[in-house]
Amino acid sequence: MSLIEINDLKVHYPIRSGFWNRITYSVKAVDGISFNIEAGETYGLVGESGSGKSTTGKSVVGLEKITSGSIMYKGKDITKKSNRKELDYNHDVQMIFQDSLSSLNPRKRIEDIIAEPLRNFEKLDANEEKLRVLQLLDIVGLDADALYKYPHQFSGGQRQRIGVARAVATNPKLIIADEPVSALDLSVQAQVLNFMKKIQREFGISYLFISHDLGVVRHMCNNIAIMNRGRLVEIGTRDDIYNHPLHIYTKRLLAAIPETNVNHRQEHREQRLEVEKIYQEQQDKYYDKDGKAYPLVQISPTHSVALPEDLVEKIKHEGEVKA
Amino acid sequence: MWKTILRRILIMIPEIIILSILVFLLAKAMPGDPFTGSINPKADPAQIHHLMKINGLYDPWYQQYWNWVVHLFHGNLGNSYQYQEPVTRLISGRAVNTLWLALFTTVLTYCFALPMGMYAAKHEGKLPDSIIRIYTYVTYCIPFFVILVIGIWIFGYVLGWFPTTGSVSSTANPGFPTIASRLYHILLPGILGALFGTVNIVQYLRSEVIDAKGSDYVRTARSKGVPEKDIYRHHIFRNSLLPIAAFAGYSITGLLNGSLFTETVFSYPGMGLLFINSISYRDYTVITALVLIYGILNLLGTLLSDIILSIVDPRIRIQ
Amino acid sequence: GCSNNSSSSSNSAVKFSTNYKNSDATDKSATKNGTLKLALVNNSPFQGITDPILGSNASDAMAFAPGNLNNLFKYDKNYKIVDGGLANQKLDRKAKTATITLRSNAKWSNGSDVTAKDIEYSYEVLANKKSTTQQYSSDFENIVGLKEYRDGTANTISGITFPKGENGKVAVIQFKKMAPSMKFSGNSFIWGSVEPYEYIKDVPIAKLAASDQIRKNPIFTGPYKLDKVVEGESTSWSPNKYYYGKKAQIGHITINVVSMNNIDKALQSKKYDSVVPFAAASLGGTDYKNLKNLKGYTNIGKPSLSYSYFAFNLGHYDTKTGKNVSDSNKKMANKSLRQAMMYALNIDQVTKKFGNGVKQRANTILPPIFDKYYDKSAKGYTLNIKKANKLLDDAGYKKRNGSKWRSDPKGKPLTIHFGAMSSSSSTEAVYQDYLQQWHKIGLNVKFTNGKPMEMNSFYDTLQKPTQNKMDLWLGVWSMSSEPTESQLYGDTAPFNYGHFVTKKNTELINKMNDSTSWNDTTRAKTFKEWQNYMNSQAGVVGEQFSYAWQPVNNRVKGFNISPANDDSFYSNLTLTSSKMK
Amino acid sequence: MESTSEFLNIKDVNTSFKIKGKYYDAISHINLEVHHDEILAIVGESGCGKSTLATTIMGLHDPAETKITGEIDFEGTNLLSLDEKGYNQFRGAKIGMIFQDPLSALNPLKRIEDQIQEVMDYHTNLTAEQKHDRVLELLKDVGIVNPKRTAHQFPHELSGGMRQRVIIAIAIACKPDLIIADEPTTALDVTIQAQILDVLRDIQKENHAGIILITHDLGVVAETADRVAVMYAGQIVELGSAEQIFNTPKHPYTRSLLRSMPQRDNENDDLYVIKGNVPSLQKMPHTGDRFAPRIPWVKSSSHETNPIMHEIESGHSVRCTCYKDFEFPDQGGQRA
Amino acid sequence: MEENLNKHSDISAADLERLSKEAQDEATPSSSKIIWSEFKADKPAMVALILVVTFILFVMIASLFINTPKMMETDIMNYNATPGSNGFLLGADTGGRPILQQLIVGARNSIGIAIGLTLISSTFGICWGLISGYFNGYIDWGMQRVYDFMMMLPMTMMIIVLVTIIKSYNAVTLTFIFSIFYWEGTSRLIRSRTLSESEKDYVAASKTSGTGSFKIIFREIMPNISSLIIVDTTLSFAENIGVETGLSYLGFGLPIQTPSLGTLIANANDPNNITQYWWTWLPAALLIIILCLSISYIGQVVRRAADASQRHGISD
Ligand SMILES: Nc1ncnc2c1ncn2[C@@H]1O[C@H](COP(=O)(O)OP(=O)(O)OP(=O)(O)O)[C@@H](O)[C@H]1O
Ligand SMILES: Nc1ncnc2c1ncn2[C@@H]1O[C@H](COP(=O)(O)OP(=O)(O)OP(=O)(O)O)[C@@H](O)[C@H]1O
Ligand SMILES: [Mg+2]
Ligand SMILES: [Mg+2]
Repeated sequence: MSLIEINDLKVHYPIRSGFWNRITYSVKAVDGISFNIEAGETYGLVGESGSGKSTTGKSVVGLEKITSGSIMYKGKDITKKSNRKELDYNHDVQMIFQDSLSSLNPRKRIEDIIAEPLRNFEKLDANEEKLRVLQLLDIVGLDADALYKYPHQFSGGQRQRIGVARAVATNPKLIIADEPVSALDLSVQAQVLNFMKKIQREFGISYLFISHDLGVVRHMCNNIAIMNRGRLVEIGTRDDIYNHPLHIYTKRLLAAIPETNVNHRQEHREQRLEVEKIYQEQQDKYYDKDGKAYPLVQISPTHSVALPEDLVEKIKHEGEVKA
Repeated sequence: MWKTILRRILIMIPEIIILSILVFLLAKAMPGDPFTGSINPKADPAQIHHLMKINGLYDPWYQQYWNWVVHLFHGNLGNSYQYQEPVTRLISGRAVNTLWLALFTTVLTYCFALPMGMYAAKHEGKLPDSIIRIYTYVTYCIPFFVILVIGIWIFGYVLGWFPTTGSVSSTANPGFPTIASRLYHILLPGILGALFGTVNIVQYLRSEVIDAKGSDYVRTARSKGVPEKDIYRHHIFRNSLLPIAAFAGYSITGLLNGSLFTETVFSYPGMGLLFINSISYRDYTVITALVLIYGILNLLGTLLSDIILSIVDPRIRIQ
Repeated sequence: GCSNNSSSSSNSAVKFSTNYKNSDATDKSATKNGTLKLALVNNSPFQGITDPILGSNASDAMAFAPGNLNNLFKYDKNYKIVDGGLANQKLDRKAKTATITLRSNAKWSNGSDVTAKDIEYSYEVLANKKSTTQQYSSDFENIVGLKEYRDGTANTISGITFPKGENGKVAVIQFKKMAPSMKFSGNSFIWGSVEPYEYIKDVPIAKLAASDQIRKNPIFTGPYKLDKVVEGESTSWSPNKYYYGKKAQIGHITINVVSMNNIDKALQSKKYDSVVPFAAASLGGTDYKNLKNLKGYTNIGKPSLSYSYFAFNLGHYDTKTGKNVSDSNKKMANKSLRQAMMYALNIDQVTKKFGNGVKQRANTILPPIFDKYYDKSAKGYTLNIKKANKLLDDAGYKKRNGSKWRSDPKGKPLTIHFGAMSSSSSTEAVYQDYLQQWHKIGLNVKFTNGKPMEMNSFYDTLQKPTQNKMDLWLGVWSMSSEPTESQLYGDTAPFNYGHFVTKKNTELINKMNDSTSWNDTTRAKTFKEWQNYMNSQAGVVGEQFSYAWQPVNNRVKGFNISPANDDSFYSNLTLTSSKMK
Repeated sequence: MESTSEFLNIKDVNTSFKIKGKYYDAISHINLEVHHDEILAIVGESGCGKSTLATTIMGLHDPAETKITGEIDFEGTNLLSLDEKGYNQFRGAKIGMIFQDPLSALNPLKRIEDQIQEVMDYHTNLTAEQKHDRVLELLKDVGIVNPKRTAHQFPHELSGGMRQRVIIAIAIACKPDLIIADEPTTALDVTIQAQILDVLRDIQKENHAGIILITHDLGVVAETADRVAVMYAGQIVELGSAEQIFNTPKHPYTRSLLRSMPQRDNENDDLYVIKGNVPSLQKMPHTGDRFAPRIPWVKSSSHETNPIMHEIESGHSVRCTCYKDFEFPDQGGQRA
Repeated sequence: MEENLNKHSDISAADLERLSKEAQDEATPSSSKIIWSEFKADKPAMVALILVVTFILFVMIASLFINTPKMMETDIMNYNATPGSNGFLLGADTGGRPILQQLIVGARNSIGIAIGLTLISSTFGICWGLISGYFNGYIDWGMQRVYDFMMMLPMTMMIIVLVTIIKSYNAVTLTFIFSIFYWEGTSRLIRSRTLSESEKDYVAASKTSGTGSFKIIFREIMPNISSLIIVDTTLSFAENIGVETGLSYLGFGLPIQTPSLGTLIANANDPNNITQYWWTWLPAALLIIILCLSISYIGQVVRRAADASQRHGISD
């Protein structure tokens, strides 16, 4: 059984207008997505800005009221508040936020910040608690004197590590990491990514790793889902996605990643322009008449893509030929 | 947009109804009645009874309220007991005075406040800024009526530059002289009210301008090679003034509050003075009507502000 | 008439003349083209009701005074009706009639005639059930047929007839009984003004007060006609060419409302020639202090029609019988207690300090303007702590158990509640002073509700048929020009808030208006006897009399506020220069 | 051929900010030249002074709070000697600037057309009609599909990518010789970033302008830059052609940066982490190699006391001599 | 997993204390310390602070030695006594009551009213704003409607009506009446800040940490807007000192037996007093202005302290 099973999740934000302030339409931030996260893996969720990544992440931790669908954890649907309470869900599922500064209460000392989930879920006496916090600080590589400092006294990377410490305080099974390194410099980003990997190795945590940076995702994730306009367009292993992308959108995304190899930049650019051209020309084929992605179709045991039937057939055929 | 405005107005209705009941009850709860106030030995208490009765003042409050509402739907707010004329007519006469003064004060307030706020912000932290800041603080701390009383004393009596009572000279001929005389009468209260009313606008504008000064789009304008003078003109002031425009509506509340004082000090027959008089005469119909009108004006003020804002600021469209 | 009461040695009231005798010559052109500016001292705008029957406020009467308020009669300085006004009055005691004859050239300011119907119509406006007037009193039901008219069983008042027809100049009023006060202006039997019937007959009486005929374009019988009225703030006048008497001389008169707070400054800065004369209320003591030496102005004055008084709560009003009843078990029922409280007061000191000469201690409860009836020799109550203490001791109000306060004769603690109306700070200072004086004689007197009361609450409390909140209070009455006190102190009078009723009192009050009082001397004697009786009983005791005084700019000529001049006050005015002095 | 067309020469520029009464160098001893027809990228960590350099060239600093020394020769004029009026002749006309945050950089209350026209108002004599035409032309140049409509819209009605295109249009409206782009794509999605970079490059080709492209994204640099200046703590530590910097990086900082990037081949390894932090302005050392504390295993004798730029091959310079001795310590997951 | 954690527990409980102590010494100053150091760095602000504090203390203590009923007894012989005469340091009013003592007691009363009013209205406004800003949906909607309704009420008029209704009203009832209307400004301010604060990730983080709504509101969000609260409270305190002045002028203020700065200033409603008996109102007016200015100035300093970018004193 997977750790988390997300089934046809929909989150629509109602937009009210008109005379009686009725809901006239809704922003379909997430519009029917399904995927599973296995224990111990890092699951990547990639997509353009506004594609619904954060909304998905927030729904999984229970921060967002979902419109329909289910998120199963230990056999229970945690989209219901009562189930979350009963399971002590947030003991097991935590979140790391993109903006490390705003996710740490600037008025609280590090000790109180890290201890917050402990205080809510575990009854510890003052000393035990302090000890746990110190251990956690040690895990994320911060000195004990951090205890009484305030968030703004730390650098971005350190703060993000504090966020990680808080997230792992209750020994969670899953951590939702919503763009944990997007705001960080290259060298600091490396620090944080290393930590996340390390903790995963040591504690067996799973991640839902949300990012728009395909380079980082490739570095971190075993399985990747590509999100577009509130739907998934392609899911697969790292290899599936990076080496055998099938959806035009995935291809376009991959082509847009800047290449660090200066020697081939001209080719890379031409390749990108070509993909872009194809994208512009063939867009319609890949989306239904409402501009939505098609339902996912499984191509291989690990690889699914949102394509209309005819294209799938073609690809299967060609794929066989290629292989 | 018209739809939105209409909806806002519809939302106002329950508020107004609740207010009307509240005011009605409160007015009735005041000790005394409209007729005893003018007690004189020639008046026969039996006649006062009689008057109370024919005016329905012995009925239970809900009966009175209901009658009042029924009349209201005929555009009739009842008769003033003190003035013995329809409240609508009485108040409309006074409202003209109050609104005329309020309008004038608003215009003057902006005339004073805008240059002050901009000047202070442009020279942020320097002497003119400090002087303007101190000025705003002092006016903020002095009770309004003290300014009025001292003002009328100096300019009205000692220097004799302005009339000190009424809204128009009794000998002014109709037409232009009357208008001139009216203007002359509201000049002093208007100026004093404006001097007092600048505080909020000056401070708000100042902080707006200071914010705008450091904004990215101003930096963009600089990088375009726009001279400093034009940057202030086309970007900073323009952008800071727009939110200020919306103050006009909100300032109605302040002006109406101030009208109680201005009109008392200047014996200026507007709604504020009428209210104060009606309180001591227990002129229920007038009290109720005035509180209601002030409440509705407050509401309209906020509505006006929202409308202004949505017109001047392309980013905002009333939802 | 100022008091030369020997006991009030400290009471050095100023002497005012009622007439400003200006020896300068009238400047014809200044008068003709000039404007006389009068201030109407009032804190609120005037109501704008020109009809004296419908108006309820002094401010309207003042604002429209140059129109003479359509007064019918001329009277002498004692307000006794004399011939020579718009109409003459003849009373016939035997026939129980009053014959009112209009002068032949009596005209409204629009040129139409004043008719007998106009006299009658004023009673219709007054008595109509739907009328908004507050002037109606049941005394008028003494007119034959008036009650029927009021009740709606008759369309006209049968007791008022027109021997020369409706458009004639004579009206005869038939009474059920005659009263001596009918000889005086301001009595409650004969209404003293006319209504322009032709002009207003189409307006239902209920709506009269709001009509344009009354508010916007009113017509008058006085020397001036209304040019313009700015709602609530000012009126302006010019001579009425149809006036029957001496033609008005000043080109324009303007009357502007000026608040009490501003009037001193306004006069000091010469914005006004004077204030509109008004017999009942006017400028106060502080104003006098500020204005007495004002350059270019002369002060004139006469005793005011109003007086302030202390009254004790002595009983209740029986709503069934409509009578006041004295209760012997009331807290203040003991006469010695009441007297002691009055002896404890230092009113002379107070008036001297705050009155600045325009106020004096009231030695009776009839103001001295009623020269003939006022008993200047009455003693009243002057400060005498010793006597007060003795009275209390003798009556058994003693300090017991080492208490600071006296308890009542039965030994129960005594707390007396004093009711007073909130007012200016100096007036409230005076209340405080009185409390202290009472404390001096060991009486625990406190404010009702702990502080002076707002006027409405004050009267609200007093009007309850039975009330125990105020044991004594300080009130003010302003009298009409006819001094009969039955409406204030009679046994059936609802205004008799103290419910002071004795056989003697009832007898004396009735006597003021019975047949013996047709003789002025007898009537005066009755009034004096009553004053002394009231003083001796100390149920109601006068506090202060005041002067109705005013400064008059020295450019004005003919300014005479004697009641005898009321009729032609405005037509007598002229100016001696075009600029204020 | 390139070196002859150099038109901007930054000579020994220092910019210091007043913090509590004292001046602290945000950039020190910057020497740099920009040529026509090239894209010069400036990379470095956050806070290393990239934007400060850009705004120094634009003269956008508040003279009361900043002290600038050195010389910036722009086509024969020393910009730093100009007064405000003189500077305005260059801003917008000869130098255009593109800012990072496309939303806040546009006046929210003015239509796009007016904002683009404004720059022409001060630097050209075109008639209103000509300006209007030029606006549409510009919008088309930067890849806006429906210029007519866009010209009439307000900034909030446009997407991030569109706004950035508008800002580029403003920057190139007067065909400037130099365009400074301060992190023009950081706020944008990768796909849009690629488009914007394409636009920039096309524009540069067309106008023969020189572009200073400021970014911290090495990928962007590798894709677009002709030459690269690597900055660390207010100084340029390495300068060279893109090939030189990416193929044969020399300075320890440059090398560390490249190594800490997630790459295709280090998927399962830990990334390289640079020890320590960038010192804050106030704590910046005045002598010695500023990067030395972050590579403590390198012998201190390898560093120069007053590091200077060494030109090690044509067009490739490195600060300090320590690069010669630099090697990565052999470690796996290193904890900072 | 548990053992994994323990692997890192190389810190003994004994070290703990030492560590906490060390850390404590290096900790960031609390906001009160920051404010205090800001005052130390700004001389005029310090002067203002000392002025206000000593004045309030002085007034509180001095008024204990004044027998108010006795002082308020009239002594008509000293009607408007001039300053310096008959032992009246600042003269006397129309009732012959000493202005100086009235000023002291009046200031005490006015400050008392201001404190009471500020406490009640600010507490209420803060709670209202926090709750309404944090919860969206029906709670906020309902609270907003109430707020709108209150905003519509013409305040002075309503207060006058209420004052006339309540027969025996005094400083306490007056404070309550004002409180009904004075929470709105605070509430609006707090609500808008709470709205933006609730969108920050630390609130989401608290939610995912399992913290309850009210705890989040009062323990997480409130401390973060504490500087705003302090500033707003200081400024409303300044504003509230003269709150009853206007009413007194219109004749609906406190009874004469309860001296307040308002009743004293209301002496100016008689133009004669303005010049002739200036001592009856001017000292009170000056006092209010000075107090108000000082407190607003203090408010500015607090605001600056709260806004790190404007700090003059120490920075982290
Ligand atoms: N509270 C809200 N009300 C209305 N619309 C919302 C709300 N929150 C998000 N949206 C919309 O839902 C869509 C998905 O938003 P979401 O934040 O999940 O995107 P994202 O993929 O995380 O984007 P980014 O990369 O910019 O973080 C967007 O179009 C956004 O505008
Ligand atoms: N106006 C200023 N006053 C004081 N210090 C400043 C000012 N502007 C920038 N600094 C400081 O100067 C240094 C360089 O800042 P700069 O903005 O140039 O860095 P950057 O390289 O552009 O960083 P980023 O990548 O974050 O934009 C930083 O330490 C910054 O804190
Ligand atoms: Mg997101
Ligand atoms: Mg920058």
